[in-house]
Amino acid sequence: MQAQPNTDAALRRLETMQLIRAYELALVELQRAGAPGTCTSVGQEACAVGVIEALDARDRIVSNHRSAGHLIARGAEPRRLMAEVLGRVDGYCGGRSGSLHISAQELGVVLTSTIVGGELSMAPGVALAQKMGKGDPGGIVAVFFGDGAACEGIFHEALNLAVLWQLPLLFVCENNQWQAFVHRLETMAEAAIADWARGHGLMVETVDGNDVDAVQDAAARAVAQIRASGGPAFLELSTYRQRGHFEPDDQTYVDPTELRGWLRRDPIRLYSERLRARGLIDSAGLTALQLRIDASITAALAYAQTSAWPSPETLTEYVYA
Amino acid sequence: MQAQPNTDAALRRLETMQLIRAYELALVELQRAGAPGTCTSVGQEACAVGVIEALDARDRIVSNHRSAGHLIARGAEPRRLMAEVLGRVDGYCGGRSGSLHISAQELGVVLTSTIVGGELSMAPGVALAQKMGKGDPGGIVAVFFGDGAACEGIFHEALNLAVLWQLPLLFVCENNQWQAFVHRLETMAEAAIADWARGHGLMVETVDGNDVDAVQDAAARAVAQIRASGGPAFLELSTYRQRGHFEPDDQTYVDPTELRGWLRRDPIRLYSERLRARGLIDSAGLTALQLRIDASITAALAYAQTSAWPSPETLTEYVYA
Amino acid sequence: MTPYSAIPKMSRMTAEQAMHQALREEFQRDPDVMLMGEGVATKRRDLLDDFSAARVRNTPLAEAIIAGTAVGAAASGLRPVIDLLFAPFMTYAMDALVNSAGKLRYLSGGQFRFPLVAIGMTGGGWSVGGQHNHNLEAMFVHAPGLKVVMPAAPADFKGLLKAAIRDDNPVLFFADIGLLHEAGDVPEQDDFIVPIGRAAVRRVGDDVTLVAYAKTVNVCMQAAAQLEAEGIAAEVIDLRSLKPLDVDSVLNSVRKTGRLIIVHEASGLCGIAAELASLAATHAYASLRAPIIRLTGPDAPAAASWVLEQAAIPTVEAVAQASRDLVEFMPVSLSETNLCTPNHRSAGSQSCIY
Amino acid sequence: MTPYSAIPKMSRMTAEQAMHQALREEFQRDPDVMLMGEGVATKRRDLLDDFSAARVRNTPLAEAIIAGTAVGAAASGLRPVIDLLFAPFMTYAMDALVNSAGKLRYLSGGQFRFPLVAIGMTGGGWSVGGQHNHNLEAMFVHAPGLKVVMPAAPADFKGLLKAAIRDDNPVLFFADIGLLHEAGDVPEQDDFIVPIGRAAVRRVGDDVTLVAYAKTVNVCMQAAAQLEAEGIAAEVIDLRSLKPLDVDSVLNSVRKTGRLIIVHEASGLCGIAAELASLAATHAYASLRAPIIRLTGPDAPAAASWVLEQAAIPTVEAVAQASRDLVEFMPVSLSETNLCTPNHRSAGSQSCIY
Ligand SMILES: Cc1ncc(C[n+]2csc(CCOP(=O)(O)OP(=O)(O)O)c2C)c(N)n1
Ligand SMILES: Cc1ncc(C[n+]2csc(CCOP(=O)(O)OP(=O)(O)O)c2C)c(N)n1
Ligand SMILES: [Mg+2]
Ligand SMILES: [Mg+2]
Repeated sequence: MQAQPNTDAALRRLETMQLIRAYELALVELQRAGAPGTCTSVGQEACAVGVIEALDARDRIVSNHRSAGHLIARGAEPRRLMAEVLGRVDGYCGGRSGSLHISAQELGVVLTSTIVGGELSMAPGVALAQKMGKGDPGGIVAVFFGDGAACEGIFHEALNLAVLWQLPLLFVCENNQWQAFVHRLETMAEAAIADWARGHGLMVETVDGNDVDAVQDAAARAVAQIRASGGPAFLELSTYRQRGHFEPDDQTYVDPTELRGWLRRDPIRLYSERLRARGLIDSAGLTALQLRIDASITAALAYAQTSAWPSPETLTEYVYA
Repeated sequence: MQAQPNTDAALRRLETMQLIRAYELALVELQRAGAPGTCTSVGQEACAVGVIEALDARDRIVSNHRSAGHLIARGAEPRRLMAEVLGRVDGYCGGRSGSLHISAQELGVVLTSTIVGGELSMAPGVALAQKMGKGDPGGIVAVFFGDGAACEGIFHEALNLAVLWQLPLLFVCENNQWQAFVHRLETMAEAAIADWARGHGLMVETVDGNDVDAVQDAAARAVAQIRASGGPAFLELSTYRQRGHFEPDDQTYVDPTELRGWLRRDPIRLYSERLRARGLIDSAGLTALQLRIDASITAALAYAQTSAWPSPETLTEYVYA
Repeated sequence: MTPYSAIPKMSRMTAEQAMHQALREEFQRDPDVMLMGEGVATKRRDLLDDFSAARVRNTPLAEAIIAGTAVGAAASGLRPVIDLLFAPFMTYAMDALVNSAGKLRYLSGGQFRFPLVAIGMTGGGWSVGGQHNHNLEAMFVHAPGLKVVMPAAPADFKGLLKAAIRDDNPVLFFADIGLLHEAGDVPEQDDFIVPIGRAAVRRVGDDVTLVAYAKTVNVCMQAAAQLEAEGIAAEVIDLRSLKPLDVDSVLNSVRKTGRLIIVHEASGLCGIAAELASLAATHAYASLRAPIIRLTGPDAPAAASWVLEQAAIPTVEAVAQASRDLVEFMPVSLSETNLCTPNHRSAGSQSCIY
Repeated sequence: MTPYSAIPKMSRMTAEQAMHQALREEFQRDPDVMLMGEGVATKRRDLLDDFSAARVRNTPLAEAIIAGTAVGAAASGLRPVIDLLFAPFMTYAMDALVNSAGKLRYLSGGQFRFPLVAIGMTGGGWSVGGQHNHNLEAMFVHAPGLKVVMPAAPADFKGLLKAAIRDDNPVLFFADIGLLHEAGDVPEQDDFIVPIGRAAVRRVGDDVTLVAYAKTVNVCMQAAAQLEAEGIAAEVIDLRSLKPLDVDSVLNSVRKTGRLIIVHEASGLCGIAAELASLAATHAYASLRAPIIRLTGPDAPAAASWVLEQAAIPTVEAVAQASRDLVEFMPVSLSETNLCTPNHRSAGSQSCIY
């Protein structure tokens, strides 16, 4: 039985999920107009929001190509994210990253890799540094990765090391059923990921990744366990990638029945209904919220689009320290 | 309950194990006299002999740096192996391999890699080819690897692929407790390997790797299951590396109590006692056997030492097909 | 092998379509040819339908085992083609490609052959940044036992892919992203192949030799057109194969022109341009009339930002200017230290680590 | 930084001992320095005892996570040194080294630094064959964001390892197996470092420049001694650092001698010799008095057999003969096609893929 969040927390969860969604959809529009494509996290907002709420400022996050939700949930400014996607100087990485490997050290979002598995290869080292006193005292690390990354050998190596060295590391597998253009049932056995993790002898929990309260709850338990024991824990969040792998993507390879089923379980829709049922928000409130978010995204976009391009003179800046 | 082998089979098992031992010890002497060092399989003879007896001529073997037992059990001539170790033209690979990556295609011992994990990376492909009709009909593949290789990510990838594609592949993990100069308890949890394999949902059995009958029995069951199902199986053979990682090695890092314990369970000693108890051999017979083997090894050595060096003119032969 | 000029039936198609046609034809021709990779069966659905699921396999997301499986299968009689998607993902497949495919034939004394093809895309044009865009083909040229091709023209995408599939050695096939959707005339014949190891002289000229591959071939062609108006006749050589290199074609041209400029998008350091410059400095030394110039990408990861991504690619203007410099070069008049290399002069940035 | 010549206290020790001393001193100096690898705590037991198990860590047998962990730790304030044992095992660590350590500083717009050192052994001498013996240092020179060193003298093993540990960039440290047990004078001072990026002129001469690194430095020194008796004064340059290269030292020497021979054990194709020959052909062109010669290992895996292993390493005789050829070179008298490259003439085998 999970605890109910208080009103503020509940509304914040909804708002953050909606902000992520609005941000992602704005990028979809932008791509249609010629901007670089992105891997959107539409449908997976509850994973990002639920897990990140369970972390403290002292904790660190390591992420991957589908990172916008993690970043926004952690407080990243959509305008600076958009500037990054557009390759402008005001982006978090000065336009060098684009959407695929955005880090924001000021927020504790470090070492994003778009090499699938790269996030898993680096996260134990960040956790080791925390353990050896390099981060803020008591800080842990959460690493977000996909079901596809679980197929890479580094998944096995990272788990073994984290367990062996008892690293303060939360493995967060967003199992969105897809690995680019391949369904995960074509790449692994039905129940694979949690079973693989269990073989390593750490705390493993499988959660409905479209229920933000459930995610937050499980993440909070896992984080508490990591802080108490010093060692790692593992969450598998069952969710679904509602849009294509990378914009544009016509999704002709997707089973429409499966997609429809998951759309009915859209995390934002589920949560809006829940909060409405609890009387925490009504239609008018939802509309007002949406308007507010849309306005903020419009402003962010304007900011990003007017941000300067990096100068070609800086081409080889930051190669070496 | 395992079946007792008939007299011939039992004596052959003993003889092959002794041949491997004598071969390895001859290489130790050779190294002391300045020849290249080798990774001996002293203490692990029952693994090689037991598993390979369970295979047919149509089956293929993929091996690693500690391969002499696998090769000899499969019928490789010690003299050609020794020539290879010495880098001579009569070696199985014309002296190009040395001891570390000996393949003998004529025996079905293919694609040996000394990169730990290399054997695991290639074995599914060999099994796929068998499955797609490239080998002898009904042939399966056995891949020998160590407990150390199980720490490499490729272990996870190979298992997943073999299970997913239902490849006729027998994974044989010779868990000899050591990974070069590191005890496996420093690299993984106590019971790790079989647990990791079980997470992949295939048939997994853990066997006393120093009991050749037990190994043969389990291997025969696994092979039967692979032939029947088409899919893979996994054996973990508990054994011990009695000598150093690579000759010479003073083993100062080894716990002498642990080593003594395993020496008491030496596979050849155990099996000699068992056969004596069954009345299949007596002291005189054992002595005669040892003399015969020693003589054959002496002859092999003479052959190898008089084999020619490859000509420097051939330096770049066999780089490209 | 049908020589290029003798091909009568041509179709207009993109490089990507040409690759697909090559795959189809080789699938048809040889039942041992198979394809593995993340999404290959999704993307090439028609091959799956026409040639069976056994031969067209979506794989787990695990490049090391994809490549390792190809190595094992190739040694056992199949002819696997693996699509590793973007070239930097090959870093996960390096053991299988470099230590196994490239070495085990030799180390086994010739017991095995590894007829496999590994495809990777790379190059600027998609603003995807340095973990997708990294021209690392020279790493594989440096490794023994591998062949490496990187075509520029759609016809070569087809002909080299077919040749790679038929080759008994492991071949790395690099596809420049920026070229995949460019169209060109492509021979339709099943037996059309482009032999690995032969460059194509795209334009004949006596004054300067411009050597390039992939995207920069067109950069050189445009520069040559500009230079023609100025009375400078540039010879443009499209390498097509990076290993084996068609050393004779390059050296013969340099012996004729006495001037050599090598242009590629990859980093200059220990790159193909370095190899060719070095070969010329040995084997065409007496013919050289001016310093050799390399125009290459910088020693820097590729940035996603369009402006920076483009600034890393050698420009037509840089090639034209370098050509003029060489033609005007006089040992006394021009200080050789003014010839900067590697560079991309239009970008103005020279702060390399050299 | 203490210049070499000013060091008073020297001890005689092997290169391996010099590396160990470097580690000890840097462990002492900076508590953020740590060591990870398969068996490092076993092999360097004294460091474990003196500096805690937290800082000296035996790892699982898994190079990818060793390197990845070093990357994560380095970005988070530690200064990890990882021992990857033999260079070819780095193929498992390529993603972490090339895509993460080499690129994420740049792609993050300078947010992170990666002060890590990755050590690998390689080179002929142990008859271990091509999966242990593979001089692949040029692959890392080609990749952006990394530094690469490969010393020859015990003092440089120490000084460069210390410099690498203090460097804020990822540094690949290659140890030539054949040199590890050779002894030499090594400064004992804690503050002794050898700056990365500076070559050492081991011998001064006016007639020909011999550039080498690691094992082949000594080959060149021996050749130079032979040549001296014949009245040929060879200048011998030990590169020490392969990235950044000390371009000025090499070019200044070539401008003086007009003749350049580069010697290394690694394959010639896209190797360090190619890079240097190319630089000289651009920046010292007007000074060149003869073709540039590369004497390198062949485009072949290393064989285990002692005879073949040795045949792959450039010999003193080959260096001496190439030097004579260049000194005698006259544009008309010697056909340039007789200068074979890359080669190892004593072995007599020229059947490269070039
Ligand atoms: C090593 C590597 N292989 C392939 C890719 C191409 N790619 C990018 S994302 C992706 C799918 C990843 O699946 P998953 O880990 O489940 O994450 P998701 O995209 O579903 O969030 C692929 C194949 C890559 N970036 N890196
Ligand atoms: C990728 C790689 N890493 C390290 C080594 C060095 N090495 C050779 S054998 C070995 C230990 C292997 O342990 P295990 O797999 O258990 O096999 P065993 O030697 O015990 O038979 C090591 C570390 C190697 N050859 N390849
Ligand atoms: Mg997924
Ligand atoms: Mg072992």
